[in-house]
Amino acid sequence: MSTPEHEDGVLAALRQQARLLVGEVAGPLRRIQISRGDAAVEIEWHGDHNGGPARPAAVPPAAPVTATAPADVPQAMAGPGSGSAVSHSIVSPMVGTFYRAPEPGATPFVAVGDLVEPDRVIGIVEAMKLMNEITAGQAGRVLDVLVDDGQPVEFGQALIALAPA
Amino acid sequence: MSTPEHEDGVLAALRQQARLLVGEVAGPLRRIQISRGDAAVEIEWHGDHNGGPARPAAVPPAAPVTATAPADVPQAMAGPGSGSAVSHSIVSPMVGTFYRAPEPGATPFVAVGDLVEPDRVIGIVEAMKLMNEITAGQAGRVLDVLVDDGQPVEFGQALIALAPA
Amino acid sequence: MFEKVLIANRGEIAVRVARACRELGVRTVAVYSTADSDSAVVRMADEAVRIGPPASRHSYLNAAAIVEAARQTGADAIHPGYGFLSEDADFAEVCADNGLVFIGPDPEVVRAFGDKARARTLMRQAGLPLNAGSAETLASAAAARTVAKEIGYPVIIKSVAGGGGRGMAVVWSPSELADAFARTQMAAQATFGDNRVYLEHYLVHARHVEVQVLCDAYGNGVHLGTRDCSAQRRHQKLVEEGPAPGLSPCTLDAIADAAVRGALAVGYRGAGTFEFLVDETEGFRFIEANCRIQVEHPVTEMITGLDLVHEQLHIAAGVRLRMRQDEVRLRGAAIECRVNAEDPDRGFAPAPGRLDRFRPPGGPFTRVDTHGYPGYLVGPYYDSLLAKVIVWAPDRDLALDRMERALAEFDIAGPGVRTTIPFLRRILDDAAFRKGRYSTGLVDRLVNPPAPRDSRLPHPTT
Amino acid sequence: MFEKVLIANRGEIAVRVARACRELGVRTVAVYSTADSDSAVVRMADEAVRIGPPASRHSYLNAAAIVEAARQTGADAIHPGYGFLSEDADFAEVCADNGLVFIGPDPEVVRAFGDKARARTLMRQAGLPLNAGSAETLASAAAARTVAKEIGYPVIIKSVAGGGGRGMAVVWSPSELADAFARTQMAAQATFGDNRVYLEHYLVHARHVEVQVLCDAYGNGVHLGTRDCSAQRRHQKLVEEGPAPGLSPCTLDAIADAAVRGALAVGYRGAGTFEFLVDETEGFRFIEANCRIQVEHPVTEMITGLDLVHEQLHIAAGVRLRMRQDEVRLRGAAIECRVNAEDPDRGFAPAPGRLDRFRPPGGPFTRVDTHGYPGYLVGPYYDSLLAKVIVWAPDRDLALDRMERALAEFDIAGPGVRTTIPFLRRILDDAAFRKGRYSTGLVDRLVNPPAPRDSRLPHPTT
Repeated sequence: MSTPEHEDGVLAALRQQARLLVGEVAGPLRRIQISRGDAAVEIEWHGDHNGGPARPAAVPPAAPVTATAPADVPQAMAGPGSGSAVSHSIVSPMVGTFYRAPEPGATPFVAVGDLVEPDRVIGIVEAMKLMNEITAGQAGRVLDVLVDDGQPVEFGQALIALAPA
Repeated sequence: MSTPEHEDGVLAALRQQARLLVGEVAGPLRRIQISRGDAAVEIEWHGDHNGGPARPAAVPPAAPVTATAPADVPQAMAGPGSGSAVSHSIVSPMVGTFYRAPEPGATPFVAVGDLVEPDRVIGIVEAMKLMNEITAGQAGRVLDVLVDDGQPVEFGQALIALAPA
Repeated sequence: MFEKVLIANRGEIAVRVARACRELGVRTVAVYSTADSDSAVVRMADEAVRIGPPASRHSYLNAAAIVEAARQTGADAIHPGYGFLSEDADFAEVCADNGLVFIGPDPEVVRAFGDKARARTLMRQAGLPLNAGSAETLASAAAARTVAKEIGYPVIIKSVAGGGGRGMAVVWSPSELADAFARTQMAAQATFGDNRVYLEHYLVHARHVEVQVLCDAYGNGVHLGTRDCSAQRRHQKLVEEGPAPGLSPCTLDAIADAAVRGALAVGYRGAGTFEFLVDETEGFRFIEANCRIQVEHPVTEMITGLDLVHEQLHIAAGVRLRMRQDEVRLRGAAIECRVNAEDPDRGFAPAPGRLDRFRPPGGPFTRVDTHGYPGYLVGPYYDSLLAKVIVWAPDRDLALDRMERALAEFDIAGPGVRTTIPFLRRILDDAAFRKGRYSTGLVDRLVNPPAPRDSRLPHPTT
Repeated sequence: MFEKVLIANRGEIAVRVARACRELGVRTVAVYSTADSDSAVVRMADEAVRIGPPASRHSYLNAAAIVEAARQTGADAIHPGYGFLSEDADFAEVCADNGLVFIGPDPEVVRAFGDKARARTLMRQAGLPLNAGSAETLASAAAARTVAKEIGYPVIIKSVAGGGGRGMAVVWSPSELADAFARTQMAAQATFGDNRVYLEHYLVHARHVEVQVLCDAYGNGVHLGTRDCSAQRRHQKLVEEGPAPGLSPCTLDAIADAAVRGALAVGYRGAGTFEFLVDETEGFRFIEANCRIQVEHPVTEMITGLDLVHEQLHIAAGVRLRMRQDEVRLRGAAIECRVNAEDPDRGFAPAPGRLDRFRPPGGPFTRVDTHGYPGYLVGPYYDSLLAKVIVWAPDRDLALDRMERALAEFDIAGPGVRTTIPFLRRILDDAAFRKGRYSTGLVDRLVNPPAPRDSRLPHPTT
């Protein structure tokens, strides 16, 4: 039998996988199921995701995405060609603190619904007292901002969910 | 990487499984395949086994029997109800030395092709200087004698392959 | 040294013995029941013989099959491990009759210590302090009442042939005695085929301290220090440690010396354990001796640097004891936790199943003795001991910290599988345990948190 | 003691440090690359921060990311393990600048020992015997030839910034010198960004003996005995043992004392290793010092009973050295075997893959430090060390028998996975090794069985 710590570790890993998937695939969630015996995380999205109008009939309804933990952290790196057809994450290129706006109280760099160009700054990651501007990397519409202002972020952590234009 | 001993151990275990299966299922062998990576043993019998005339068309050709090692040792215990439809093993009820005949040079208790009744003595297992007569346990035809005269046998080891009458 | 040793056991101790043999260049024969075909020792031994079905009575207790297996494989000695045939004098005799060395004391010594009443008599003669009690076995409840009245309640009625915590009952007042006497007799008959019982004073807050001894065939004997085994549930040990904490060096020496005296008095040979109860004033009394390697022997190994199974093999092969008492150096502190496949939340019921995950702890001064592995099926046929985690450190405090770390690291999971690890961690966390001030009541206090006590109820420590 | 320590490393040493922290009640932060998301230390640590992609340059060598991770998690100290940033003086300075304790010596000491030529100068000043060689770095092949002529061939040209067996070349005759000099300079520039080289006499049948030292921040230092690391392949250690066998106690003491003298002379703090070459007459010369915990530190732990990572943490937290030299007791013999995921039959090429089976050995006096587990994917990104098997015994012979047993027990299998275990067993089996009479030529003799030797060819021991 696992000690409580280890069991929590499995659950935490599952949750992390779920979180990453949600960040990387985007679209309105229907259901997340996290298991422990034999570790599984199941995520279901609504068929008409992307938050927009219902998708053309030719596209089949979104199937549940299943991942088994522990799995490698998906490397959803920013840059052309790495996004899925449906959505894309802009990830942090470094460990640091994420800021949504150029300074406290200022207007955020981007808001949900914004259309952005590849060189648009979407936020700042502060590391070692240096402010690193993060650009969108590709054109698209902001689906969600996944990290709160002032929160620590890891390398590769999804910051913004983007629907590629 | 396994050390040579361990690899031999796996192979030996596979061979043992194969040997047990062959003993317990009987019939003319077609092919034995023993693997090591991910351990598998595959055994194929000829369709027309039992050593007799071709079987009625109603009985499908014997499918390959596959077992994965390490598996539990099949407990092919003698006795009604435990035999397969096709063949049955008479197994040793104890650790000891198997003798095919009542004394050196004498006629063996049974020969391949013999029809035996349940109380027919098929051999002797000597243990702790006691001679234990082994009976067939059920009626049938002797398909094969699986252990040579004077050889050590383990508990549950198949001695005789029998086609139930 | 022997050429080839047959290991007449299963589980972790069979693995333990196989390791010792291999290190000494001795070939090994494993014997196994059909339930243990995939066991670690079968894989580890040079040869393996299937000796019977799962039921121990027809396999691991089947003397004829084991001796026959030894004959077939040409083994020259048999290591019985603990439990099963390890303290069966008849088996030791059968081995000798068949030209096999039984790795243990002479059959007469095994037989003498197997009879708890006779063991008391012998040790009294050797000058060891005994717990107050009946001089001989008791013929009737009336006889028991007379003795109990003399020595005072509570008393404990024990089966002469008992062992492993079975066949005993604590009696708190005269009115309960007749009933308990009859029950114990009946249980003793059913379990051991011997209904004789005797009676001793029952120490409520006793500590269970034992001494490891080693004796050769030439009248030499040494002790290897003490172990405290007070953390017991229903007389089943859960945690053992050494040296016994919180006792004066003077007391520890006196207990250890008594054990050696007792062993030499009966011509003991091999590794043995002498068990004592120690009261709050550090008074100690002999209770019984075990003629075999003990589950908790690694505690002593960690402290002495010796390999007790090596020593058993050397002694059985006729080698003189390889150390004098003044060469035995005790160093630091060691603890052992028994990880059983039991559910502490459901009365420690066995919780067998397949181990999907099995990752024992490692690192400095951390030892794991186990037959488990990923994919291993913990079956329902045998005792539930799955692994022993043993740690050592220069002092007891650090050893406790190390054990907490090791248990936290142990990752075992499978459908239906539960282990005692969470409960072991509660023991380690207990303030009294931490201070080394605990008695045989510790575990029951943790299992049943204190409530208003009714002294008339059977005490839960029985 | 620290509240929280960030472990700036991966693999078995990260697990090792996490264990030590947990035993001392210190919380841990793991940092990991995307290749190590499922690593043992990530699972074991209290917190984990993903710091970069697989390439070490952007993750485990990424000082900014590591310091940022420490800041985010509120760690108050950083344990660098070995390799990566462990001997990077700039990183030690960055830690200090950010209010983090770097668990290691002062940056100036790290920097001094990182420059092999400067280390030689410092140790000469401290009175340590040095291998004959150039006093300073060499400006040209001509300068090298002058020195080489003076001290005699063979000589070894080494990179000033070298380490881990890289950036060196043995020269057997004057005609080869210019070429080797240019090659080493070039390699040093490419590998370390520093083309400075120096030159020493090359001892053909030398033994590599090192001394473990511990020094506190108050000028106190002790040694914890010697280790022999002569079983090397291309300057990569495969087997280490302690105490160094076959040397007189007098020599061992002299080497150990020299190491402590050298450490105290430069104000060393923490755990460090001083390496020496010992020739056939037991003459010894300092070669270099390592400012970090060593891969083979468990050998010393087994012999002393100390936990070196605990001691590192205590010293870094400002605690005085907890033992005097006369309290350090060396006991028995210990051996470590490095199990690498390499194929000894194909020139020790990395043989990564998923571990379908991974069952490390256990039992008495057997320790395994590993980050492996069943299902673990050994990746191609980092060094191939998969596990360290360490055994202890009262004497060297039994330790060797125990190691043979332990290695035979180690069950590792997976598609494409090969390990050095078969080769390690060949080393243990070698008569010269068994006798404790081996030098740095041992492994090459086993890799390339002796053939008629042409002294003009580059010698295989380089």
